[in-house]
Amino acid sequence: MDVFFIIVIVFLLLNIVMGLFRVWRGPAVADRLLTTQLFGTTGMAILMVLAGYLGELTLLNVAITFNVLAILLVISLVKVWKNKKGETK
Amino acid sequence: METYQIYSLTSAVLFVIGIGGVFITRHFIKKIIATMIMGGGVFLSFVSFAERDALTFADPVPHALVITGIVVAVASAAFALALARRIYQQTGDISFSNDK
Amino acid sequence: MTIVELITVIFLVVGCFFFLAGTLGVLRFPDLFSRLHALTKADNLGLGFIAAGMALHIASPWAALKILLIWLFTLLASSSTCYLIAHFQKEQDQLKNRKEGE
Amino acid sequence: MSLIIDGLLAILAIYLALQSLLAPRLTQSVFLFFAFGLALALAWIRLAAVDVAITEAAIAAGFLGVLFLDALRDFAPRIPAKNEAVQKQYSKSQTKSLFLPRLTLWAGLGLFLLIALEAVWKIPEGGGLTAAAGTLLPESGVENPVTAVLLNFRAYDTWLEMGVILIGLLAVFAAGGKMAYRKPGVASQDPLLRQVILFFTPVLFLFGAFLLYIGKTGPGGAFQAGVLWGAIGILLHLGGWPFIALMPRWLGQLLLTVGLGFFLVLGFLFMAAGGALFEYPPAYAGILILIIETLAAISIAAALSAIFALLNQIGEEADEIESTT
Repeated sequence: MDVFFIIVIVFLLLNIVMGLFRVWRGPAVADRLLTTQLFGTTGMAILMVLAGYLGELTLLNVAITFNVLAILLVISLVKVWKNKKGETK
Repeated sequence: METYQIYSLTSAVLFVIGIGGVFITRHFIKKIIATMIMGGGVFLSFVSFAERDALTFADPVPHALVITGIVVAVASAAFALALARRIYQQTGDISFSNDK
Repeated sequence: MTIVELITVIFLVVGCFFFLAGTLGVLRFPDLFSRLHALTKADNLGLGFIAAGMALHIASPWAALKILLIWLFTLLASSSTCYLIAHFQKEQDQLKNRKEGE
Repeated sequence: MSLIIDGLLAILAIYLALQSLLAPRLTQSVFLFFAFGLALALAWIRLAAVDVAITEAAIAAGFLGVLFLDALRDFAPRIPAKNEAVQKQYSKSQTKSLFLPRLTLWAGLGLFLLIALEAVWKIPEGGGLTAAAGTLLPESGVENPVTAVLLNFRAYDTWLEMGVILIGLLAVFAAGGKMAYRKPGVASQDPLLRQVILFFTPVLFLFGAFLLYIGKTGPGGAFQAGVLWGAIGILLHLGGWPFIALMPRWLGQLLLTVGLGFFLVLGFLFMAAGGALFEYPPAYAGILILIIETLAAISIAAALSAIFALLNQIGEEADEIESTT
């Protein structure tokens, strides 16, 4: 069972590594941002699996912290960059 | 190889990357990011040695130092960002003038 | 391997599949709006299945409640994220087109 | 077997650090840096530092991202002619022969890397304070050793650290200009955005309070709660309720200094009673620590959201200048 959890965690980490290509490529700021959101969700999944693997339930608090703050970046992009020429292409 | 050794070696590499970044990059924001990476390396070395010295729990003193350190690093990054933005607004420069 | 462990394994594998699908979608889809679709799949289903699997494995009501909360917040946050980013991008595109039109 | 995770995380962190400095575009740098924060947060977990992980998660996922995104807006190309000139200057300087200085720089960095690696490899064992903290833990009034160190054993460090945050705010204030928020708060027009902000504000508050309370027995505490409550201020500011700027001046000043002030008054009271600075009587230590933590979290939250409001203000002033010219 432990080996299985490690495989899952490594798999999810590799997902993050793959997603880096989209952060690199863009093209719009929104593309990079949505990939960062995906990283956040993947990170939460990794934290949950680690919580089960290590038997350390406080890790769920870390996941909730990521969770409740995930929306903050999006709102700041939407509000701060509004009507800005910015990097759209 | 133990867990703390992996991370302590990583911390040394991160610190050197940060120092190199401060020298090599030009843009203010990248310089600020470089200092934050340096800070990350220092924090990582603290916490990795705290894990090595663990008895029933990890050494709490480095943990406490790192928690305060993270918040202070953020405050200093905010100050640096404010300065960088002000310089850009007043002069249009995005890097130190002797770097050009 | 007990039956609970088997169900956990199945849930985790399905969750991983959805994360892979989401990541590949974010990488391969041609424009931002379809990428948003891929992102919400990973958020909702991938995290949902992994959450269900881990809630079964941990088997403590307090932790299960927290995991449920994580999933519900993520549902809420990801659907609003999707709307906000799409709306933002649409406005940006319109702004750009108008500037080019002038 | 679990070393695979550590190795992968270490490689990921190093790769992200390198790429965020070498990426050609600024937005690439900043978003890769956010991913670096995530990798670090996972690294803290692997090193059994859950307290640090919560702080890092709150800072890297929330506060720092917002600050950098806000700053990035300023540096997005708005004056193309000037930027092109700058670019041209850059490419000109690139062609100059810089071989010798670069060689020196890289050689120096390589040497420094070797020294740093050797230093962390050979750091002597047996220095830690784990045993000392463990023996004193029952007298501290809390069960979580990190909270005990932060608010009891090394309380004056924490106290001075809050002073540093306040000085950071004053420095941003000095660089950023005026605090007065001239425009009346305009609540956001988008109905969904309003609802999201209104939903997450109490959630952030409750979870922050939960972390504050749980800090007594497990990972959590004043700093984590402070950053989460600070996120409330940022959310409300972004949604068009800039309450930090709109509240009466005395209230803002009170919120900013209450943590620092109460800490100091308490410290001197105990000194007057014959103890050392911040030497709490063990019987009341638990409840005193909880009060201090609450006030400290309020001050940290107020300082962080005020820092964001000031930085946001710098950008808005620039927009006004731009729109009038």
